[in-house]
Formats: sequence, structure tokens, C-alpha cells
Amino acid sequence: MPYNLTAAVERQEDLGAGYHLLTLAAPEIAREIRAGQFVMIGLTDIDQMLIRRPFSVALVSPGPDGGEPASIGLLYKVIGRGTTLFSRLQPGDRLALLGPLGRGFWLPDPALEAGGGDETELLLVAGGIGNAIFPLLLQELGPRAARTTLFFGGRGRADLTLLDWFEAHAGRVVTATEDGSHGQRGFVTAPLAAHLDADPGRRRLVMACGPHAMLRAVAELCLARGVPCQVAMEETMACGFGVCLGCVVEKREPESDFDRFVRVCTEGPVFDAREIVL
Amino acid sequence: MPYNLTAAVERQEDLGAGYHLLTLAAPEIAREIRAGQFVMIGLTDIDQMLIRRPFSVALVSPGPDGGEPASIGLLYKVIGRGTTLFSRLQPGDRLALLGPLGRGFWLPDPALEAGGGDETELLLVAGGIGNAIFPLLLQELGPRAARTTLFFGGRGRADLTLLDWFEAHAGRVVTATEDGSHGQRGFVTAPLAAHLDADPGRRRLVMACGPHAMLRAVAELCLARGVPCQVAMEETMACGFGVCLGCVVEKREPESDFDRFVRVCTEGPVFDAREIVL
Amino acid sequence: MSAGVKLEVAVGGGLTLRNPVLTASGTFGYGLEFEPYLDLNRLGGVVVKGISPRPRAGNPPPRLVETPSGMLNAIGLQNVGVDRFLEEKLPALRERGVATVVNVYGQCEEDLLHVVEKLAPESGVAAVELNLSCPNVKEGGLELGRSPRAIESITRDARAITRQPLWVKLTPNVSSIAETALAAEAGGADAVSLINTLVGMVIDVERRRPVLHRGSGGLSGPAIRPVAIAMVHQVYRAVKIPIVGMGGIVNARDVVEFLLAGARAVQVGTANFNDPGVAMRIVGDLAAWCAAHGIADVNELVGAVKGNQA
Amino acid sequence: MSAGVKLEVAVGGGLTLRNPVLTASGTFGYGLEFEPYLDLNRLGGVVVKGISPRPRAGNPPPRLVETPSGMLNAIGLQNVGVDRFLEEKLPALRERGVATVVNVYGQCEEDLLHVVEKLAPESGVAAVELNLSCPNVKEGGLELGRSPRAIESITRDARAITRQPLWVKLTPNVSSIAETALAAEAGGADAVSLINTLVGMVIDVERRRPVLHRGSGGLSGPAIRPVAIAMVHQVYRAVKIPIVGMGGIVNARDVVEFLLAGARAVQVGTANFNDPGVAMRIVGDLAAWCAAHGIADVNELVGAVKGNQA
Ligand SMILES: Cc1cc2nc3c(=O)[nH]c(=O)nc-3n(C[C@H](O)[C@H](O)[C@H](O)COP(=O)(O)OP(=O)(O)OC[C@H]3O[C@@H](n4cnc5c(N)ncnc54)[C@H](O)[C@@H]3O)c2cc1C
Ligand SMILES: Cc1cc2nc3c(=O)[nH]c(=O)nc-3n(C[C@H](O)[C@H](O)[C@H](O)COP(=O)(O)OP(=O)(O)OC[C@H]3O[C@@H](n4cnc5c(N)ncnc54)[C@H](O)[C@@H]3O)c2cc1C
Ligand SMILES: Cc1cc2nc3c(=O)[nH]c(=O)nc-3n(C[C@H](O)[C@H](O)[C@H](O)COP(=O)(O)O)c2cc1C
Ligand SMILES: Cc1cc2nc3c(=O)[nH]c(=O)nc-3n(C[C@H](O)[C@H](O)[C@H](O)COP(=O)(O)O)c2cc1C
Ligand code: FES
Ligand code: FES
Repeated sequence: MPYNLTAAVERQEDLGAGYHLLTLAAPEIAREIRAGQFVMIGLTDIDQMLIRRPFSVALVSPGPDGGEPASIGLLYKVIGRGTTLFSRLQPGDRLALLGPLGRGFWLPDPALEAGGGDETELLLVAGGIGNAIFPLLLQELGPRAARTTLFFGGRGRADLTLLDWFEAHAGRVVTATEDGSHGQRGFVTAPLAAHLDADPGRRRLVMACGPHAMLRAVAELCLARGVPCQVAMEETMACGFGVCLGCVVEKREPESDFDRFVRVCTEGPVFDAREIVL
Repeated sequence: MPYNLTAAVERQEDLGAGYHLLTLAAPEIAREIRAGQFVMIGLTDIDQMLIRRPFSVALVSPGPDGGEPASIGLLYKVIGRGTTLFSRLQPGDRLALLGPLGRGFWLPDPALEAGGGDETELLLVAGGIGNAIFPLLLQELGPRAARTTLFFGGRGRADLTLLDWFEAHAGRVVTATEDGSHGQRGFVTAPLAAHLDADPGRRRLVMACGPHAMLRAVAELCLARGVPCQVAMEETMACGFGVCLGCVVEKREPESDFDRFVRVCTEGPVFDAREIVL
Repeated sequence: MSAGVKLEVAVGGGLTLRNPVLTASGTFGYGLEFEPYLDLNRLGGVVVKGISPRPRAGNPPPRLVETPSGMLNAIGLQNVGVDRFLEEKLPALRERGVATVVNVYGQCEEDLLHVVEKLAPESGVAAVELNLSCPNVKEGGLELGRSPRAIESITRDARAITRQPLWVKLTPNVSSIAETALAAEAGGADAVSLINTLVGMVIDVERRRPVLHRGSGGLSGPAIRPVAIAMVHQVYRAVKIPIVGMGGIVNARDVVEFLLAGARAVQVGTANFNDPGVAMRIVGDLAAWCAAHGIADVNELVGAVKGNQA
Repeated sequence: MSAGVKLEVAVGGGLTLRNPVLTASGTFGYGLEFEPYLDLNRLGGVVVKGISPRPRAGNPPPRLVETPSGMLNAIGLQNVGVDRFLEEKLPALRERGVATVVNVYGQCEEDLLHVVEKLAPESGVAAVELNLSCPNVKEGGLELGRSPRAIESITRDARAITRQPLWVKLTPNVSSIAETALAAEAGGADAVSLINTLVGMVIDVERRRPVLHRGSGGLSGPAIRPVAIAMVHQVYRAVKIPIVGMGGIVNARDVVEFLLAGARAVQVGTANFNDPGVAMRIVGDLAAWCAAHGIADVNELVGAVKGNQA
């Protein structure tokens, strides 16, 4: 059940190139949030911001005395009015916060995960700020994180935020940049396709987050190869908890005329790529 | 001619009880502003504040190397949305600034100020944040400041901001508070009336700034006794430079039907109490 | 709740609400979605999402865009349809004892009356609110709700088939809302509710397309509050039936403003998206505001604005 | 000015402006007040404060109040009157060579036509803009500008007495702005300008009075921009004459939005109060925007919005 609360800013870290990491004291949410879920955040003064903004929780961290998760970290990029205002927040300032919201990633059916060698290969695909969704997933995966591969694309090196962190926590990181400033030049879908084609028989699960065009390309790659794929979608949200009906995306196979749309905030944001039109 | 510029915040001092002193780097304005004139200030982002706010310039101060005035100090009280946003500004933040604006105080006709002993007695009357207009006047008066009397009223001691400064710079400070926490209990008009009546023949000029009810009472006291009185008026302003026609007050003796109103921002904010309806 | 302040308001047709604060149609789902955040029974009432004869899928996305101090929506009246509403939603609301106002939408007059008819025998319907935003085919396709004549006739038709309290929701996109309100009153409405959203559009200048898939949408939020206050006040001077006011309410001060302008009750809309607990907080703050201002009965505020009335 | 971008626009009646950015009536004084802040000759034109037959003192204060992303005003058309305007203001504007549009106001139709007649022989009047916010006594006192019939007739009368380009300024407080625009076109207007302010009210809940002395006022600023864009777009699809768009413009992006919606030129209003230099900056930014987007002629943008048009 989502908590509706105000939370204090603990830290605001400027990561350069418009990327920030904002840490909020929110023990209730930190304990319950699952990778791929999100929160809605707003200024406490509604006159300054009518519509809250959705953000994945990138990380959770324990309180000063260690132990249970007590803080959540939001990794965000300054885009427009809301994120500009957020980027000015200082430690001690308070924010309105609603979460955890939505359906996060789900792991392969445990029944399939029989013996050691047979484990499903987890491939994470991030485009730009889409990487924000994956630290929490790697945290949740525990030891298994070391056996994941992250395909990480961006316009240039500056867009590969937290790259060091990912290199330390994921099994392997494969990068691609449009300007060639890090890793392969071009889109991240190229090394992903190469990887999928290198060992086509392998049981895999692809989890992707990033710009819509990237998600579409990743989903096509996977669907064409029969590889299960989960995509984290974005759509404009007013509420985040299912009532404004603003955040819909189209279903691939609606059961009826009425059933044409699903809500990203409630039925998603993570969808099986087969469920929706990308 | 008013300057339309953006200026950096140099200091934001919290004086307690909702009062702040904001210092801005604005050499052009600091050099030209006269006591009683004002500036319009706004956030640089119009989406955050459509209508700028008017503030008297309380003080000017020289740059780090001394010499010419380079900064202006605004003494303000947090009232609503605008002043709340201003109170969050930090050194280095930028503000939009227009000024100097309006007509300030004017001193007695020099012809009247013949020999030493005959000097017009200057009586300043401040109610609450109305004191913000007087430090600059005292700065301008130079040595003559030591021969002024400031009648300073407020709800309680906390409203008598910069009291120490005034005690150091004005000749005499007479205080009155509604709760009796400093000086005489009651309105500041009581000691003012007593003073005017003590030596009724003396040539005097009263300059007043404060809540509307106080200005009305001061003006009545003065008009009844034939004492010249200048009042600094406030009215809601959209532009501050005479074009929106929003800030009018009523003339006491209009020459024609068309002439019923005068603009506070252009014909004022300081008026001879005989000019307008209070 | 601040002890001693009477908050009950009578909003016509024999309906008394426990306080004047309802939630607006389309901004509160079917009510139940808000149970994690507030106690539905503390509200004056809940107006559910517009119900149509058949389920509606709504418009393709984007359906929303933020605007200065407001938002535009073009949801397209996505809803479960009257049958599923009666089966799944109404019983749950009835069980909770919350005053449930059912907002009714149809693509034509027959549709609309069909829903009114289906609701008529049901218990647990505190009132029926007619949303007249469907096109008025007889008069050139403009919204039904823009024609006083059409309003009067459909209100009369609805009145004839239901004994439930009948509210007519008025659009602000008219030359004279006093006229449309009078038409609703003449047709037999027990109350008028206003304002619905203003028509608006935002264009994405890079893509050279409207941001909303549908093109234009409905503007709501604090940006429209001054328009809503002026209209409530105009209607208050024109009609005798109670007014339910809305448009940009975000706090108890705003509620007081609507009551002073002439509203007997209000609806909180867009603000529910910002904070799902806001409506209940407003109820508490309103009681506290009354207590602090020496107001024993919230009805004292209704229409109590003084001064020039232009 | 970004080299090579053609900014001239033809706005009907033979009038070509050097660029599409004018300033709106009532927000730019008589133009001259802005000389300390910008070069009037860099603007597409200036629309002066509404001019009436005789000087008007306007309403008692308060005349203004800030609202969410907007403001309400009830200035009451304070102005120097047509005679002093012709003596003192117009010659100075003429001398500077700035395209001067004269906004005309009257308390009745005769008043209005009287001003049009006085202006008719004057050189240096780029266009006459009729502000039809006076009460329409024949049709029950609602504003003249809300009745298509009244608009058509007064436009025709004005047309008959002046050869100067004639603009009719449309109010948004109508059921169908396409209809009022068509009426202006039928009456012989060379262009329509829109939107004027929306009627609004703010109540001071402590004093239980409207904040504005007059009661209600006109809402302007970014809050109304989505309404203005939707209306410009509706009118664009209805009429053939050029449209001058306005409502909440604060920057060059907003200008592009109005052009895409169908405006041939725009007026910057409330934003002038925030920053007296804004209109000139917008002209520069617009040229730069066009250059950056490979647009050689700003006219390419006019009405170029694609997609769903509802
Ligand atoms: C479930 C979900 C999780 C997200 N997680 C992250 C994250 O972890 N880090 C991050 O940087 N961004 C994330 N985003 C995108 C983020 O919400 C937008 O970048 C942000 O809302 C932009 O706000 P703004 O006011 O700065 O931009 P503006 O463009 O000024 O915003 C205007 C409106 O558009 C909406 N909007 C703008 N961009 C987007 C977008 N991409 N998706 C949805 N709505 C948008 C805003 O919420 C706002 O309502 C997420 C989006 C969703 C839906
Ligand atoms: C010439 C002049 C000089 C001033 N000098 C000072 C000063 O030195 N220090 C100081 O603290 N205050 C001063 N004021 C008052 C100051 O402008 C207001 O307190 C301030 O605008 C409040 O803004 P807000 O957004 O916090 O309040 P809100 O109440 O949220 O403001 C809403 C609107 O009302 C206007 N408004 C509110 N109060 C006043 C007021 N008293 N006078 C005029 N408009 C008002 C605001 O400008 C804004 O447009 C002066 C006013 C004028 C006219
Ligand atoms: C997303 C959304 C959906 C809406 N759906 C409906 C609806 O189904 N029926 C209706 O009568 N009004 C609907 N409205 C209008 C609101 O009920 C209300 O009249 C309007 O939003 C003004 O109030 P507000 O400014 O407080 O939101 C909707 C408004 C929004 C924002
Ligand atoms: C203070 C003020 C005075 C105005 N006076 C007039 C006027 O005299 N004549 C007129 O036609 N419009 C007048 N208007 C309306 C504007 O010209 C313009 O149509 C409206 O403000 C919308 O544009 P904006 O949102 O950019 O301000 C006035 C607007 C304001 C804010
Ligand atoms: S954001 Fe409101 S329904 Fe999804
Ligand atoms: S504030 Fe605009 S005329 Fe005075």
C-alpha cells in the first residue's frame, strides 16, 4: 500500500551534465519498494507545482546506524520546470512523496531456475537516464547481480551516469555511445543483438529502460528471437495511482474494444513487451 | 532612467520574526536611488512569478573596495508567495530587478533652511516594515540624520527590526508597541501627537511609512496642525513604471473627472498628505 | 473536526451532505481507489467518473499535459459503463455509506437518459449529475451544454424518469452561464454544479502537433479558479436552486471563497491527483477555519460576499 | 536579428508588419513609456491603450490582483481620450515610424464609431482595433462582443467610415468564438485579434469582499494561454482573414505556438509588466528560433499544426 508522506532531503549530488542523485529520508518506502516501481514527488507547496513527477527509485540505503533501508535515492536528469526545481533542493528541504507505486520487474519463474548452470541469463538494457531503474534491481539480485550484463547506451560518455557503480555491481557492462566517446559507437541495440545472436539457445530475460525508440528496438530484437523482454514505460502521469487515466499505453491484443488501453502507473510501468504496442 | 537588469544575491540575512535583509549587487541602481524610491524584483523565471514585487531600497553599500555604492539592501517581511520565494534565495542566485522607480521623499525648500537654529525638524514615522524606507533617508541626510527623530511603532519588539541601527544613526528613536514589549504601549501616533503638541510653533516635516491605517492617522494629526507631511503609499502593482494603471490612489482635489486618480508607482510612492485621499 | 461547527449542507432534492466538500467527477475514480489515503466517510460525498451506457476505452495517449497552474486532459470518458458500475462499484460505495453522486455521460441524449433510467431504481445514489458535454446534433454539433434550450429539455426528460436528486453540470464555455443555469432550473434540476473544464490546447512546437492526441482538451486546476468564482457568483444571483462549485480548489481557503461566492457545496478535482489525501484534509481545515472565524454554521458563508457585484 | 529569416507578415487590409510581434492594448501604455527599455522600431507594432471619445478616470482601486499564473485587472479603461491621444501621443509615435494600432473603446456603439471617425483621417494609424466589451443594450446588456449579430453590424458601420485596416478584437467569453469571428469577417474586418481577457473574480475571504473594487475583472497571463491557443485554432479553421493571436505569451516558444495554431501575428500583453524589455527580446529570439529550425520565412509556421484538430 503506497505511503503518502513528506520526506526530508538528505543529499543532493550533482553528477554533471544535468544528472543529479537526490537522497530522501523515507524508511517506509525504502523498506517496501521493489525494483522497477516508482514514486511521485512534488513540492510541498502546490502553488509551485500542481502535478507531481514520477521517478524510479534508483537505490535504497540504510540509516546512519546501518540495518534496515531508510533512504531512497532518485537518479534524475534535469529536463524541464519540475526537475529544475528539484535540482535546487537542499538538505533539510521537504518534498511530498507517494509510493511505492506500480508493478516492477519480475524474475523468471523459480521452477525454471533449476540447477546451477541452467540459470536464466539476465540482460539489462539502459538508455541514458533509463539506467536509474537498475541499481535497485542489482541490489535486489544480491549475489546474482554479478552474473548480469548491463548494456548501457547514451549520447556520449557524460550520459553514462554511475558507470563506475555499475561496473562494480553488475557482472559485465557493455557500453555504446552515439558519439563514440565510450564503448562501441552507435546504439546499444547493436551489441545487444550481437550478444543474443552469439548463443541463440540460451535461456534469457531482457529488462529494458530508456527512450521509447530504444524500447521499441529492444522489444523487436527480443520478440523476433523469442527472448522474453520486460520494458519499463514512461507516459505523462497526473496521479500515479490509477485514477486520472492519463498514463495509458495501448495493448497489443485487447480483449474488447473497451480494453484497448492499460495504465502505466498501475498495470506497469514494467510490461512484458508482448503485452503492449511500442 | 530605470535600469532593467538581473542582479546577484550577495547576502540573505534572517532577522527573525519573518524579517529579512536581502543584499543585491546592483551598482547602477545603488548609485542613483534616492530615499523613498523603490525597485520591482522578480524571479528570473517568469513561470515561477508572473508579477514582480515592489520594495523600497533600505540601504546602499559600497563595493568590496569601498568607494561608490555598489549594492542595495532590501528589508522585507515574509507575507505571501513572493516573499516566501525571495526568502529562499541564496548568495549567487540571480533576481530580475527594475529601478530606481518612483518619486522619493523631498527635503524642505533650501530657501527655508536659512541659518543654523532655524532648520526644519525632520520627524520620521515608521510602522512595522515601513521602517524599510528610512535607512536610506538617514544615509542621504548625512550629518543631519543625527538631528532627526524616528517614531517607530510595531505590534511588539520583534517588529522593530534594525532598531539598533536606527538608534545609532537617527538622532533619537521613540518606540511604541501594541503589546507594550518595547517603549510606550499603543500606537506610535500617541508619542508623535505629544511631540507635535509640545512645541507647536516649530517648523517641521513629517515623513511616514507604514500600514494604511497608520498613515491615515499620521496625516490627520499633521493636517490638523498644519504640519507638512509626506506619506509613502502602497498599492498593488503589476508594472512599477506607470503603464498598467493598477496602482492608483484617489486624489483629494481632482481638477477634473478624468483626473481622479494618481499612480503610486510614478506620481508616488511618496505623496504630500494633502494630495491624496487616505 | 472542530467541535461545534455545523458543517451539514442541504443541496436540494432533499439531499443533505455531512459537509460541503465532495470530490469531482473524473478525478476520484470510483472512490474506492482513495481508501488507502483517506476515510471516504469523512467527505461530504464522492462524485464518480462519468458513466456511459456502454464501457468506453477513451482516447489514445497522450491524454494529459501540464499547463501554467493547470492541466489539460482528454481522457475521452474512459469508464466501465453503467452495468459494471452497478454491479461492481455502486454496491461497495453503498456499503460504506458514502454519499455517492453519479456523473452521467452519453454520446447523445438517448444514451444519457438510458443511464439515468438504469440508475433510477438503485439505492445508494445520492444524486445524479448530468454531464452535457456530448455534441448537440440538433443545433449544429456544439456541445449540448452550450444551448440553454437543449439543457432545459434534457433536464426535463431526465426529471421525468428519476426521483433521485438531479444535478446539471454546467460548462464554462458559454456566453452566459446564468442563462444555462436558469435553463437547468427551469427543466427541474435540484442543483447546478459548475464549472466543468475550459476548452484548451497546447502545441508541441518541435513536433508541430497538439500535445494531446485528440487535439484539444479540458483545462482544470488553479489557473481556472478566478473564472469559476466569477461564474458561481453570476449563477448565484440568477437561480434559486443550490450551487455546487468547483474549479481549482486546493485548500480550505479556496472552499470558503466558493461558499462566499454562492456555492452550497464544492468539489475538489485536479488537486486529488497531487495529493490523494487532500479532500479529507480540506474538510478538517474548513471546520478549523470556521471555528477560528467564529462561524457556527458553514451555511452562514454561502453567498455572503459583499461589495460591488459586477 | 538572425540573418536571412524573413519576418514580415501581411495582416490584412494592405498592412505589412516588419515582424509578427506586437504589444497588447492596455499593457504597453502609449508605447513611449517603454522607450527606456527597448527600441520601438524593432517591434512588429504597438497596440495602444483603449481610446474612448472622452478621457476616462477608470475604476477605484484595488484594480489588480495576482492569480495562479495570471492576473485579474479592472482598470476601467482609464485613458486620455481621443483628442489628447491625437494631439500628444499619435504624433510622437508617427515620428518614430512604429506601426501603431489604435485600440478603440466606447460605452455605446455611437461612442465607438465616434472614435473610429476621428481616427479615420489621421496618418500613422496602422490599424484600428475595435474593443467590443461595452454592454450591448439592445440585446439585454451582455457585452457587445458576445453577440455575432451586433459584431457584424458594428463592424460594417465602422468599415463604412474608415479606410484604415480594421481589426475586431474578440472576447473569449462566448459559446463559439468561430461564430463571432465569422461575424467580424462578414462585417468587413481585415483581421480578428484574440483573445481578450476571461471574466474572473477573486474574493478576499477575510474581508468577505471581492479583492477588486469593481467585483470581477479580466483574467490574463499564462494561465489562459491554452484557452487562447484553442480559440485561435478554431478561428483559423473558420475564417479567411488573418488572425492576431494573444493570451499569456511570455517568450518566443509561445509565439511559435500561436503561429502554428493559425495566428499571422501576435500581441504580448501581461508579460510586459514583468519585464518591459520582453517584447523586443522575443523578436530576436523568434528570429533565432526560426534560423535554428531552418525556417526561412516565419509565414511557413502560420497554421502549420498537424494532427488531430478537435
Ligand atoms: C514511471 C516513471 C519513472 C521515471 N523514472 C525516472 C527516473 O528515475 N529518472 C529520471 O530522470 N526520469 C524519470 N522519469 C521521467 C521523469 O518523470 C521526467 O523526466 C520528469 O517528469 C520531467 O519533469 P520536468 O518537469 O522537469 O519536465 P517537463 O517537460 O517540464 O514536464 C512537463 C510534464 O511532462 C511530464 N513529463 C516530462 N517528461 C516525461 C517523461 N519522460 N515521462 C513521463 N512524464 C514526463 C512531467 O511529469 C510533467 O507533468 C520517469 C517517468 C516515469 C513515467
Ligand atoms: C512602493 C512599495 C514599496 C514597498 N517596500 C517594501 C519594503 O521595503 N519591504 C517590505 O517588506 N515590503 C514592502 N512593500 C510591500 C511588498 O511589496 C509586499 O509585502 C509584497 O509584495 C508581498 O508579496 P507576497 O508575494 O509575499 O505577498 P502576496 O500577498 O502573496 O502577494 C500577492 C500580490 O499582492 C501584492 N501585495 C501584497 N502585499 C502588498 C503590499 N503591502 N503593497 C503592495 N502590494 C502588495 C504583491 O505584490 C502581489 O502582487 C512595498 C510596497 C510598495 C508598493
Ligand atoms: C482528468 C479529468 C477527468 C475528468 N472527467 C470528468 C468526467 O468524467 N465528467 C465530468 O463531468 N467532469 C470531468 N472532469 C471535470 C472535473 O470534474 C471538474 O469539473 C474540473 O476538473 C474543474 O475542477 P478542478 O479544477 O478542481 O479540477 C474531469 C477533470 C479531469 C482533470
Ligand atoms: C492591465 C490590462 C489592461 C488591458 N486593457 C485593455 C484595453 O484597454 N483594451 C483591450 O482591448 N484589451 C485590454 N487588455 C487585454 C489585453 O490586450 C490582452 O487581450 C489580454 O491581456 C491577453 O493577453 P496577455 O495574457 O498576454 O496579457 C488589458 C489587459 C490588461 C492585463
Ligand atoms: S497516472 Fe493517473 S492513472 Fe496513471
Ligand atoms: S504599477 Fe503599473 S502603473 Fe503603477
